[in-house]
Amino acid sequence: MIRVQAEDFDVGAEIERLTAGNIRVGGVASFIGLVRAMRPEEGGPDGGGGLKAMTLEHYPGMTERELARIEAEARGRWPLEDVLVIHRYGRLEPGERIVLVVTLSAHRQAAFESCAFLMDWLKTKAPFWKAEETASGTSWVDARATDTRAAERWETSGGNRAAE
Amino acid sequence: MIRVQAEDFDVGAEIERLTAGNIRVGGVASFIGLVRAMRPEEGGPDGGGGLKAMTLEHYPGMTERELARIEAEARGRWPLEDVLVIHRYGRLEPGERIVLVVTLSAHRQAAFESCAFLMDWLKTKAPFWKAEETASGTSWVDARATDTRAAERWETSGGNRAAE
Amino acid sequence: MQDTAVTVLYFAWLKARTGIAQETVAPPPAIVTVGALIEWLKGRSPGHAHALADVATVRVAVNQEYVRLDHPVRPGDEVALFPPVTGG
Amino acid sequence: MQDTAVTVLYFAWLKARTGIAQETVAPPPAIVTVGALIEWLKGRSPGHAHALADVATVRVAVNQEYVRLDHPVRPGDEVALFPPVTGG
Repeated sequence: MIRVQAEDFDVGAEIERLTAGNIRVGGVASFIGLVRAMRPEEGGPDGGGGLKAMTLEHYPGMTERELARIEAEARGRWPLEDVLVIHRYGRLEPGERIVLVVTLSAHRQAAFESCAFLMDWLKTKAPFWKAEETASGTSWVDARATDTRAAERWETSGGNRAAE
Repeated sequence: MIRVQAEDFDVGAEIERLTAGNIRVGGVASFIGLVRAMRPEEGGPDGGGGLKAMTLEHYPGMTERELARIEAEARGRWPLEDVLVIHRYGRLEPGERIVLVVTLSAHRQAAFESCAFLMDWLKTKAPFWKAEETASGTSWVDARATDTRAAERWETSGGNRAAE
Repeated sequence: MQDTAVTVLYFAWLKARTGIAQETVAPPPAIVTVGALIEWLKGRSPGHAHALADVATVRVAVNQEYVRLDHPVRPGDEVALFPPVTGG
Repeated sequence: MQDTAVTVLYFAWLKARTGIAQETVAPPPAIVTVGALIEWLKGRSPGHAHALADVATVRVAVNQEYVRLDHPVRPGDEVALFPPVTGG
């Protein structure tokens, strides 16, 4: 299931809802992405600047389609009992939650791998853009080569170690 | 931080407590291990048997030492803001939580990898033993070769992709 | 003119540089690919020219599917232009 | 005899087979390694012999640290014998 929303989410309640009553689940992997403060070398507090807020813009309609496609891909690659992806948009301050991915499977490797896969693909395929607001103004965040490389590892390996 | 206890834990409350006020955290990875029902090929409902409960025995004192050592190893390998491992012991029925691992870092790869690492090492080093209770009696669970292999990948690779 | 209309959406710094979130344009019949459409859009304003100056940094979706520059553009299409994504 | 005492703990099926969770034993002075101690423990009862029959399936900790069979055993040590772990 995927949700794109401005509102915050309740991690404990979401995980509880997903697991309740499903005794086929042996492992639940989750990832929460948060707005973090900049470090000094990134222009954080000691280096001047400092992140005041992050604004996430997205492409309504296409975002939901891409996330649904990514979820379907994960379900095709791993034997999953359930999947949840929640991604927020709008203005978020340091410490606020941006994204939640939860995967449930009989086995832990399937849960772990599919959760990492979903985050990697989401970061490189879902149409979201971050703008950083600092004392010196607002600027769009550049895409990171490390995110592209992280996503590429799933293209080459197939990544389904859980089938062992 | 590590905790070995008979009582259940509240995943949402634990994650909230770990993240609250720490704006250096960009990613929180977590894993929850649950008692799952047996599948038919494992002697589950359709194959006769069916898991009634799992009893976890442990070695008080050594368990805490080993978990603390595993936590220290993870903190040495990845730049982590915080780590939580909770492992229960005693009699647990299908659907009940067994273990919680939560890792917090500035970056998602460090959080993901350290969380998987902690689970893999915990499964092969922490002195816990599971006994399965079915209609046909109680039997001790054998160690799985896949768990040993999962743990071994951290011996050879170093596994610190987050340093890229 | 309505029968050749294409809706163009701009996101992130493409929106900031063009000053436009969405516009409906009517390119000449010779414009049949995404690449040609982008070249043609550059002539609409200095903001468009600035936003689309380096096409290597622009990602394109047609009707909400990622496409390459040789993808066809047809009347009625929704063409979105945006930078590499940075969510998550 | 107290000065040669070693505490031995059994877990999981080693506990079930010996019927003992913890015992204090006083091995003869010639028993100076974990391996020798295990061989000596086998003589204590048929349950001990059964539990320790295949030493390859037994893991050992001395004073709560994993050790191998050639590890020394000294008076006052806590020696734990258990199967490969299956937690998590």
